Amino acid sequence: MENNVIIDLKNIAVTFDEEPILKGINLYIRDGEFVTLLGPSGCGKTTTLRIIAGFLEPNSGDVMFENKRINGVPPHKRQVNTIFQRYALFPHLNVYENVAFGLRLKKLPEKEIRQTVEEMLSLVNLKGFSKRKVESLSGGQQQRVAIARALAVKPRVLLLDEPLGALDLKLRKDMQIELKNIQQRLGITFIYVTHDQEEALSMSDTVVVMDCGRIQQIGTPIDIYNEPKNAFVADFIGESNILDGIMKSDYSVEFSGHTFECLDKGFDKNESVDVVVRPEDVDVVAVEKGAICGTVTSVTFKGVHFEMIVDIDGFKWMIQSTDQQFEGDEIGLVIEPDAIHIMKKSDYSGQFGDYSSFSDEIEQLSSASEEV
Amino acid sequence: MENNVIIDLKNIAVTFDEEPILKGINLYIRDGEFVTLLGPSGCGKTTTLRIIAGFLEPNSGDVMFENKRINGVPPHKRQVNTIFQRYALFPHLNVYENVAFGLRLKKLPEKEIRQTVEEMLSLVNLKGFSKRKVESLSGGQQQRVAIARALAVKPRVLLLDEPLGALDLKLRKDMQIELKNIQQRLGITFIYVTHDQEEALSMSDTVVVMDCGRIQQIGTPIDIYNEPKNAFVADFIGESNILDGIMKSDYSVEFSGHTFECLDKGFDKNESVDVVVRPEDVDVVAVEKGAICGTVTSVTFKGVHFEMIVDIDGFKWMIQSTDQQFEGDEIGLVIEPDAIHIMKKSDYSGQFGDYSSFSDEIEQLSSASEEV
Amino acid sequence: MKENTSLAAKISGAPYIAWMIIFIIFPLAVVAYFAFTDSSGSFTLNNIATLSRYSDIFLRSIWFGAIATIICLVISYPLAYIISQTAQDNQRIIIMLVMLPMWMNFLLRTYSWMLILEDTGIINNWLIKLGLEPVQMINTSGAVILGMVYNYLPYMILPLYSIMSRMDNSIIEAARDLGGNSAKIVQKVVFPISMPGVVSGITMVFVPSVSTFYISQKLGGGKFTLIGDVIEMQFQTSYNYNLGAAMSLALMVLILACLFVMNKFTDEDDGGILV
Amino acid sequence: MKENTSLAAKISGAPYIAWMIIFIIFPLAVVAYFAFTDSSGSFTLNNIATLSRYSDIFLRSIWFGAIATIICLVISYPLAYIISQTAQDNQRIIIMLVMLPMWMNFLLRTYSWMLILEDTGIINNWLIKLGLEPVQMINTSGAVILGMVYNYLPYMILPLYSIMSRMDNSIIEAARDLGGNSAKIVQKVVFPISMPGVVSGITMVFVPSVSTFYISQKLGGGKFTLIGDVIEMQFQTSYNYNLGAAMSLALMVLILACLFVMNKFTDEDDGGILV
Repeated sequence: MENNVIIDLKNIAVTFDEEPILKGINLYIRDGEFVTLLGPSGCGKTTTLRIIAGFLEPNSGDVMFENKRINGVPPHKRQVNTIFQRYALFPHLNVYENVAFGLRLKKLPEKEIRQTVEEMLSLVNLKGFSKRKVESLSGGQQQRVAIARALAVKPRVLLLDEPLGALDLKLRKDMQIELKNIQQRLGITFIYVTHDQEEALSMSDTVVVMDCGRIQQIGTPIDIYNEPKNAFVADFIGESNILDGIMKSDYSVEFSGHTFECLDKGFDKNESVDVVVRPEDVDVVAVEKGAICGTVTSVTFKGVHFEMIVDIDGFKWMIQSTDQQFEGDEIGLVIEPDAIHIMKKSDYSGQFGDYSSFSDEIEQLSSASEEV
Repeated sequence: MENNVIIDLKNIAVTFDEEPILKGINLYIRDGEFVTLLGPSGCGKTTTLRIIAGFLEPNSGDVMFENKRINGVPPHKRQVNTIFQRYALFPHLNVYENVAFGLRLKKLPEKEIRQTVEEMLSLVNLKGFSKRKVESLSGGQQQRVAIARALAVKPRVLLLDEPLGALDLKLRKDMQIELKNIQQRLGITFIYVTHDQEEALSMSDTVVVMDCGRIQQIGTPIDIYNEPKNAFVADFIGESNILDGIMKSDYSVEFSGHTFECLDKGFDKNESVDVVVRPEDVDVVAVEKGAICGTVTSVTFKGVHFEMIVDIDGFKWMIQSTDQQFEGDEIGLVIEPDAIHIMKKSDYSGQFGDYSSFSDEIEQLSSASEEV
Repeated sequence: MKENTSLAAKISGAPYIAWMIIFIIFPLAVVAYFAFTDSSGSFTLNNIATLSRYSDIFLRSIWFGAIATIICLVISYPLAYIISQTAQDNQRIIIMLVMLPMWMNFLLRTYSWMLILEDTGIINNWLIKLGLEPVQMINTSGAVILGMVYNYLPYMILPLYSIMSRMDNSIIEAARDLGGNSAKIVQKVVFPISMPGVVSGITMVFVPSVSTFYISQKLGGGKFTLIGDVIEMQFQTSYNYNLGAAMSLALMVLILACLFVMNKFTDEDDGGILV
Repeated sequence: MKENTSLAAKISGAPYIAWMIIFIIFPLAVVAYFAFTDSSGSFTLNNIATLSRYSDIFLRSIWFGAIATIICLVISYPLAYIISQTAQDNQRIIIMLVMLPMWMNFLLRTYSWMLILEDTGIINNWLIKLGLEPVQMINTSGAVILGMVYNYLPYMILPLYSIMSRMDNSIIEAARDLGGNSAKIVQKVVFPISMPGVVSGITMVFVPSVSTFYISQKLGGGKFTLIGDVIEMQFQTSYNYNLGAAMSLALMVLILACLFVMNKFTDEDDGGILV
């Protein structure tokens, strides 16, 4: 059962107003899997979800459900249900009737409906809320009514479109654990859309990183974090320092004017590569002991650690450390071989991974949205 | 100048519909300081801000501005400006006119207005946006127009009411740095309200933790994180394991059936205390090497580290570690003296710090809001 | 907690509202006074008692008004829905066109239907030119109701359109997702959610339809006297203000009763879904 | 990208809308046809040419309508603002009271003012009882305008109230925070933001005021004939449909022109703030 593919997208392309939204998506999802589509807004993740739900028809490509092509099958005939971003509860019905909505459409006997609704409400911890108006509920409670409503019709696949986006930080964390528990208990397939990398990492079996209408990488959370395929993935999943490097030979890479030992091989000699170093993987030592050294330009206390920006030959690194340094300190850095990850050059090379100026990033954002 | 008190709240109490909202707030704020009021929703932090702004008059207590009592002075006569939660931009005016609004009210000459507006727009990275309609802007851009608008009238104190609450994660982080930079460049006082502890820690000179209409603790971010005064503060600022302990003597505390060395003294012999251990401060070792040991009940990959729940004699600890463990593993734990923090017992003792059941927490939340 | 509400306070609301309400209610009180007095000004229930003579006219007015309202609702509901689903730019143009008759004199709107429906009117002229028999259209109850529908249709379309254009599309998608076909979605989601618009549209059409005058005189040829016409007569021709006032008062009470019953009914329906 | 819009598609929108628009526009086209033909049905511009004889009546109608509209706006604006600031429960009651006259027959509302204002009416009776001189109120231009204001006031209050009750209070707080006193806030924030409500209120009062009939006959004693009355006369008494249609058409064009100018003016004002 574990290897049963339930949904298979084959070369899906979508164009809207002559602008391509999805450019050939190929993705299969196994029955019982928790898959997350992760990417910035406008990357096509919600469009992909709407194609699986049946709200949108792709311009080309096949949508397969258990090996049957379901292009053209309307949403209410698919064994797939959606949790909408802003809940989309029925404002004229109370909690009980919201959850019972899909069951009533199936014309189930009243007794069975009552039983299922009560089961679902207790699943999402909303026992005793049956008669409440949905507007009187908090955001988190509305969210859970939406989950109960979708699960009540016993879908094979549940689609979740940024379901926790509107919730407070603390509630969001609790709901992440709740959702994961529900998925494991019921054993159904979840396809989850989010732009929050932490959410994706902590909940998913498989993460699908998307950008510009293409899949950038598919893998387990650990793969995606530790072995990003390109600079976009490395930057989007957590903080990353991304540097230009040259592979001197197998297991040896030069960057920041120093040759480091690494675990990667199979590149051409002197091939240009992107080097990723995570901020938490750098050890801070005295200047004389460091492989490379630089000047601390800012320090921020984050609770668990201090976050520093360190200027090394004009490139600003982000370093996380539990020891406090101060602005202006000269420090040395040691980078172990397993902290260095080498990537082939891609279209994204040079766009990410330098912490020299946040304002630049904001300015990019501004001018980008100005064009829209 | 650093020690000049600019705002002083003396024994402020506010009651609304016979329900106390603020119960005797005493707080002074120095000129040029970045102060954050941090607490859960309903703790009174926004009410405190509105009292300083002049939108609300306290039922009792004095509001002092540079040693002059300003109770009853209307908002437009205070040298204090506010950034509202949902921006509150004027929808009928463009970006330029929004920023110029306060200046026009002062009847400044057109040339000076133009100069100030342009200065402010470049300060918040919105050059060239003058003629845009505010509705056409993204959330982050609207936020920055609101900042420019408030700063244009050159306030002595800027009040910010959860200004980043509506923004995306990535944008929020960038804006945090932007705001901090602006505050440092202009040298004016910022009073910042948020429920996001990370935001509070990374931006503030001083953090004021509030709950139930009272100030729970005032201190620097590092103080607040490392030396929380009670279980509420410990739990609210980051993840914490909070255990019942007994001070055997100075520098020695017993909890979880083991006596640990610690750095605290001055308690009575055998006094009951709360013990805080941060998840990242626990070292995972082999069972035989651990001071205490337990069973891993869940593991979540968070990118930077793995987050585990460990059952030790029925108490669920949260432990963060970069080494992966697996569900069911028996592990030993070592806790260094500097990782143990001792707190006096308080009203909050026993309410927080056990990770045994998230669902319970949610259920509490549900029933709490049901009463409302 | 004292809010610094200087702005509202300075205009000092309560007395102003009080004066305005007196201004608005006073003429209504005068009507009530006249309804319960005779021409010499002394108290009498005669006017009210006389009303029973007009009970069939009252009933006909309510009956015609109800039919016109239902027709308006049936026509407007899909129309409003379709308009709300078209492109934003087209919506404004269509709504402009729908509102166009409201810019034209009320009498004229009625007259032009007279000219269209007359025995020698436009439609019958066309029919004759096509070699068909002319049809009797003017001076029928149908013509009167058509006049009502035409005159008050915009008041039904606008509130329906306004609520439908604000309806969140994802709610309809959720209903489809949960297994609803188009008919079920309209029945179980779109209609209940648009209920406030329906109620407001019904009110805004039913009230003027019941008390309308002229339409029946012109399109009904005097065969279907409505209560509005009788009231007009009392003032214009008979100069029996007291009876006219009593009729108006009775009509107002009847209308309020009808609307109250309807509101009650829809409220029950709302709660009744629970069972 | 093809949206699965089965629901809207099944009702098949476009033809339905087209039919409805024909239904709505057709009678207006008939009016236009009559305006440009004589009684025998041949084309003529005589009707339009004759209009110049009525130019003073046209002007008076627009003048009275404009005054009534301005008075409505001045009265309603603070009223709507105050209502929007009172407690939620009170708001509904006050709005109900404001709408009450709309439930009462149009004629009757006008008559009751006649009874109040007459030389031997309620107010003068009171004045005499108080030992004061009676005042000539009926048959003055003031009485006509009062009738207009009373009849159409709710149409001004409702859109203003509706926009003000939706106004975000933090915007007003922001204006105070930036140094605005109450007068400045109303002038620079509240009024510009409520502009759409003002425009819609003006439209909804000005249009019926200009084309109203009866009010002038009853409260003006026939001294201030308005164009609506003249049109009524053409149809009711003179049976000169063609001239009546021409007048209506001209009135409609005049009204649209007035509103267009007003819209233009407010738009410019909006953009003009920039300079």
